[in-house]
Amino acid sequence: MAQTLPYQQLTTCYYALTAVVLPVLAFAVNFFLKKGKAAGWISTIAIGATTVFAAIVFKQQWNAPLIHATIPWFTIGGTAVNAGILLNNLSVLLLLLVNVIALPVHIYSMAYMSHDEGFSRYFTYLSFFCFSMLALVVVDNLVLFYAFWELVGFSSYLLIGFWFTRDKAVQANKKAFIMNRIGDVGLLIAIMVLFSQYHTFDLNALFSADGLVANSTLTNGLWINGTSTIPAVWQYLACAGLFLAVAAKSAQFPLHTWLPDAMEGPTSVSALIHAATMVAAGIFLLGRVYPLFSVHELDALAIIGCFTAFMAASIAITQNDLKRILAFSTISQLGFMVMAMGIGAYASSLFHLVTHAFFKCLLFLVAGAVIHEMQHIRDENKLDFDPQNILYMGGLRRKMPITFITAVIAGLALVGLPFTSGYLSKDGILIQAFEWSDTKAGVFKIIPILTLITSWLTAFYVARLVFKVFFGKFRLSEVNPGLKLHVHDGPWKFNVPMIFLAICCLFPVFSLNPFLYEHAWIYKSFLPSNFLERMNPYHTIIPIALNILSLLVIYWAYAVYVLDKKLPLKQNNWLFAFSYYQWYFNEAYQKVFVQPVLAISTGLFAFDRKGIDGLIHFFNRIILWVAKLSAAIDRYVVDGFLHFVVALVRQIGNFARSFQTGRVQYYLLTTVVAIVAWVILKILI
Amino acid sequence: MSAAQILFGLMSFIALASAVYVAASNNLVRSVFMFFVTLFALAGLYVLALADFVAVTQIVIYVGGILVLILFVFMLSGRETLEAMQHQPKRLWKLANLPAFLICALLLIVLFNLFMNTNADALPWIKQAVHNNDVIKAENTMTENIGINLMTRYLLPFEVISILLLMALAGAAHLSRKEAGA
Amino acid sequence: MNLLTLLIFIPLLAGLVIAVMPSSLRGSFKYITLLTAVIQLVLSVLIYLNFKTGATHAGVVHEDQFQFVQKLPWIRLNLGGVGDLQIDYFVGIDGVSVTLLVMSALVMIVAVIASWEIKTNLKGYFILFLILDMAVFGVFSALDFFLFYLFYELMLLPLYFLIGMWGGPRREYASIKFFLYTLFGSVFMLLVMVGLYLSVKDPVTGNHTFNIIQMMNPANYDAGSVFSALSHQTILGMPARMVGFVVLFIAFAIKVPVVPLHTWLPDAHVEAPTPVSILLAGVLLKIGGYGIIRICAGIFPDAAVQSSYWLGLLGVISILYGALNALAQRDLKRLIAYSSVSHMGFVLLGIASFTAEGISGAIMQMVSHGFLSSMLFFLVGVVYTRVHDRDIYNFRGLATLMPSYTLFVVIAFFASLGLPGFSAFVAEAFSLAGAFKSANTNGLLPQWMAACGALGILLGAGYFLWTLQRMFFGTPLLKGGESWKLSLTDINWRERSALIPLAFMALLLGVMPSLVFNKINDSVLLLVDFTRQFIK
Amino acid sequence: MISLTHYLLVGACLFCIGLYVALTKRNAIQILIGIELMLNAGILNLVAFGKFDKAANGGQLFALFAIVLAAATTAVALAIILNVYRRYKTIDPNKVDKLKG
Repeated sequence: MAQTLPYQQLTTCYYALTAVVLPVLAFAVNFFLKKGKAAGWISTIAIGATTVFAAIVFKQQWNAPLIHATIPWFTIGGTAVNAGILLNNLSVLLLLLVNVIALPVHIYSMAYMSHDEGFSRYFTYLSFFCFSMLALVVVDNLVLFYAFWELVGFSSYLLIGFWFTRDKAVQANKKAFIMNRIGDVGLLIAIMVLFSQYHTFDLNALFSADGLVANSTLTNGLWINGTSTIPAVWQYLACAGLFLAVAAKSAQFPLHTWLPDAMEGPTSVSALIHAATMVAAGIFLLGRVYPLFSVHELDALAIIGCFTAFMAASIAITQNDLKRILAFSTISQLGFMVMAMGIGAYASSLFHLVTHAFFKCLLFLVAGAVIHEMQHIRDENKLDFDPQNILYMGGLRRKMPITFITAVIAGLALVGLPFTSGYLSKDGILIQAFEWSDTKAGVFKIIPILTLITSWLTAFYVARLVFKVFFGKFRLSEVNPGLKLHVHDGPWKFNVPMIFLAICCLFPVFSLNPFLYEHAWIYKSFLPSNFLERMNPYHTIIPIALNILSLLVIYWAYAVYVLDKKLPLKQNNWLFAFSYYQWYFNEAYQKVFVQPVLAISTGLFAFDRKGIDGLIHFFNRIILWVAKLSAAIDRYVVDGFLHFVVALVRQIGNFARSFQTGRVQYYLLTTVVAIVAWVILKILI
Repeated sequence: MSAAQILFGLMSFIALASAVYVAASNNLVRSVFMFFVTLFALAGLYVLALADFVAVTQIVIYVGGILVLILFVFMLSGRETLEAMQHQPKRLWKLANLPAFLICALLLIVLFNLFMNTNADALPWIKQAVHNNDVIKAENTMTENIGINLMTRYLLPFEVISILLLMALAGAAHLSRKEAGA
Repeated sequence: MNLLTLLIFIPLLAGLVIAVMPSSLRGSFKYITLLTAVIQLVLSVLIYLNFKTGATHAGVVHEDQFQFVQKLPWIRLNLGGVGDLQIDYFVGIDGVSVTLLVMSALVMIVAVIASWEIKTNLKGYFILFLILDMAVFGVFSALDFFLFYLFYELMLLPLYFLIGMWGGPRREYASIKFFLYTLFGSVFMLLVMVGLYLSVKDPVTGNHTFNIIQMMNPANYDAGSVFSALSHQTILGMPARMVGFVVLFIAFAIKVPVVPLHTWLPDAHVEAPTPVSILLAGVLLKIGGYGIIRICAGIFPDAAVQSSYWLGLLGVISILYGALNALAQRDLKRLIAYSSVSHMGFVLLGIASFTAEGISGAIMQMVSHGFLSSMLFFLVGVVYTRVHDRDIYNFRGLATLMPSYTLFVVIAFFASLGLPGFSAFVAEAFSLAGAFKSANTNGLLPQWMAACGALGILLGAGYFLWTLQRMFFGTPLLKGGESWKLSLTDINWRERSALIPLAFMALLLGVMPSLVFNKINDSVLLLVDFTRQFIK
Repeated sequence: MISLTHYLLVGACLFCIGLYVALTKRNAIQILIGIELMLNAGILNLVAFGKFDKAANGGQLFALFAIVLAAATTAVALAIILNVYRRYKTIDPNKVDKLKG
């Protein structure tokens, strides 16, 4: 380390560094070992050790002054770019969170992927992802941040397309990467704006409490930072770029469509990457660059977050694919977090990030266990059906009790009922949304209401999912009587991670008071120092109203799906279709972006061939024509002249030779000619 | 128009016409004879130029000498030689003769131009002679005067020419002898 | 013996050796060439290691700061009233060229390895190859314009034959197109060269000179000469210096290539045999960028700065146009050719910014693209030699058949599309950052150019990923059926030995960009300083 | 009165005709005749001018000399022609192209 740090901090740094490096070592080992079952253990042990280190770092660093250690990386022009780690509450929290989620998923994966041909490849990718993700949360400058940001996307690409012979998977990972690339471009532009304004990439220097960003102002359409002043539009652009990055990674409107498709990857991957960690990176980024956003930009964030949350929830209620429901649920919850950032509920947003990571990961693991059993049924009976379709499931609660219980806990946490972690984090966001809207007018009044509706929608789809999967009768048997059913809970590698995560979904992990989010330790650590705990009616009314109505909604779902009461809504109306087809975003993007770009590219290629090359060929033809002309000139004029000269000389020669014939008469003639010529000359002159 | 002028035109015409015939004819013998006609016509012109002695000499030497000489050659050489000598390309106007014709015509034009532009009768020395009355008149007899001048003023050329004649005679005789040893 | 001179002329020596060897030994030609390339790599690495950094070794406009200099009088002619004709053998390197030398040497080795597939007329092939080799190093180190031009032209000829004799079905069309394009550029370059010669006088000897470094010093220009900055001469109504710059720029832009002077490139690449494609993309395109930095910006900094907006615009157009065109391709090689156009657009954009970041990024991009495009073309060659087809739609699911091959393809593709950790990322990011910063620091380029350039990164992801999806993933399905399946064996040790160093270099430079930046930084700073004085 | 110019013109005509004959004929004897014609043209001029030299009679006397010389020339020429014919069996001067037989 370049700077001299106190011993304590130095060891913390080394621990953090070790935590980052271990997965990449596992990756390297797996990469070169190629085949073998050892890969799973190598990766798992690595992540286990990393978890230990991360825990130590967390313990030492939580609520401690930040550590920022750098070494010079390279110098370009006058700018020295450093590589280093920045450990503050945010990064150590994420560092621990990622590990705590990744470790169960690793264990779970060893069982889940045990029969797959690409077992070692899977763990190679997984270790690489862990490395990228862990590095992303600790790096201290924007260049490295961008690098790992994109590497996270890349490992996600690899993992989504893990079964690369499946067309859907490959198209999904392409889509995911390109969507993420849009965000990357946004991030890159934002980085460039920041660099051109502040001439540094250092996150700490830029975004710390009294950093460069905090000290620059937006006035009169100018963005002023000490000596450097540029039009404010660049600040907007930077924020827009950052927002694009967030939207891409955290699947916010308008870049959310990749996440449902990403469910083509192995379910354990979805649990780790597309539910808990990578998608949280967007929120993490918002947390890192929070000081940059001005009030209006935060409002925009709130609107988009809220809209995304509502849209995704509305889609989730009609989906039949188990994983897709969860994917839309993830989008919806991420929308909550973004909205929370937008309304200034910074602490709640990050708190929700943490709690969501646990219960959503758990839900995915549950889904994985269920799908695993469904695949088992499919392979055993040699049927052809979609093992992820919830319409085929039902009544699994008796066969898979552990799975069922953990699923219920996670589901309740997702709905946000009391005694779960979700209650603490989500209700906090809702309360603050109402408080925030008090200070606003117009369209912003809708936001908390929309959030409420979204919460109820959440309750509905969660209930629908749980009831469809675990209650009632096993519907596949109704279609195919005489089905062999060997359905049971998974092995310990399934159960232990699920139970662990289920425990993490309960309130004691976060707050000893199950009703007051203000008492959660994570929440408290992220509060600005000037935070005043304001007790107003919202704090009691909203949770009560919300939860009572949620319970009603759940009962309604129970009535519809378990007791087989008629749904008051018909399934074939346009609203249902609108929801079922995910608001037609995919089709719209295909029509509005993909096809035009392809058409443009085809057109440009035609232009290249016909236009530019045509021009070249036209010139070519002209040149050829000129060449032919000049060849003709050459032959008939230049050569002609030459031939003429030659002939002339020859004639003169012959003529002169004719004087030397030895013929006397010619001599005489010549003499006479000469004389006559001379005389004539004499006369004329 | 005086008789002299008529005679001059006649003589000139005969001389030129026969000369043209010489030029045009392919027959050697005929052209030789036409050549003598030319010589006679010229002799007439000499007379008109008041040089009767020269005219007589012309006839005697040319007609009596050269004519005889040429005919002699023919006759001495025999028939074969004559035929060979008479052998001529048949065509009258060969294209190859055109340059010669043109150049001759050009020369003629040049000479005409020259003579017409220089009035020969107005030359200084001729005017001087007329003035000094140094002009031969038709009534004068110049033979005697020629003889005196030949033996006095022009003695040296006369002698030189006689030696030349002798050499020519000897040379001709040498050349004409039958192949002996050569 | 000067290392640089040795580096330049070793290929010539090897070429002579091959020339005198009988054809019965043709099997050994490739080993001789390979040995030459390896020696060159060793030499260039030696040069790289001994290359001194620091402000006193920046080079660029200071003749005495160049390193590994060898300057010998070459042609001296007393021209009477005009003075002496002074042409030197003058080679030397500074930060701008040193990394390109190492890159070229490595790419040469890969090209030689790729030459294993050449089966006909080996003697001619390797002799031409070695001449090309020599010319490339000559161009990168020549500091006398005449010498530079000589090497520059010397490159053209072997390439023409290499494409025209060992190329694909439309090779003649392609080679003539290539030849005419580049000749078009270099003929005009000749005119400007002569103009410069007549304008510049060596302050020591008082003769006119071809010395490039002296051409950079405004004080060396004859008052009243064509290219003198003070005399404000015009050619066809345009300032003479601007005309000179534009003409030189066009010559190099053709090489880069810059849209709309690029159409020779896809044809030449598609028809050229693999090793020649590698050389074309890996080394020769860099000569364009190098020339723009060294010659255009060095000799005509005023005009370069004035027209930087247009340079940047052309760069952005190249980036986007090349990327969009790549998206429309069915032929894998053509796709990669267009991607080269797109990637080299970053070079132009970076240079046009005239910031340290931009120019460093541009040089980095040249080095990086040297490795990556070589790798890409080599990879295309692998499939092509096996089944003689490159149509993307004729292949499917190659990942199952050729896993190692696919691994390298994925590495090459992702490295090319700018995945962090690989060199292209650093290069493109800093080219763009430089372009962006330009608006703030020197006001040459508007920010939207950099923003649009960033879109190229997105499109790059588009065409590469689409290709991966279509060609490599999914269930195997080949146009040629079983026979293709048998021919499509995974890569062998020879191919690996070519690919691994390239992939390794791309990774190394991505992780440790200081390997390049440390060496070039002083020169770049000096160049930026030098040009800054011309910015109004 | 016959003027001097008339004689000169006739002489010129005669000279030209003689010249033409000398130039074009392929027969040595005819060429000889052509030469004689030219000589005679010259003599005519001498005679014509000789009219204005009553005392010295230069014109007439040189005309006489010329006549005599012409005769001598003819004699020698004829002798040569005969000799040539004997050697070459032709008297075309164009075909006689060897200096030594």
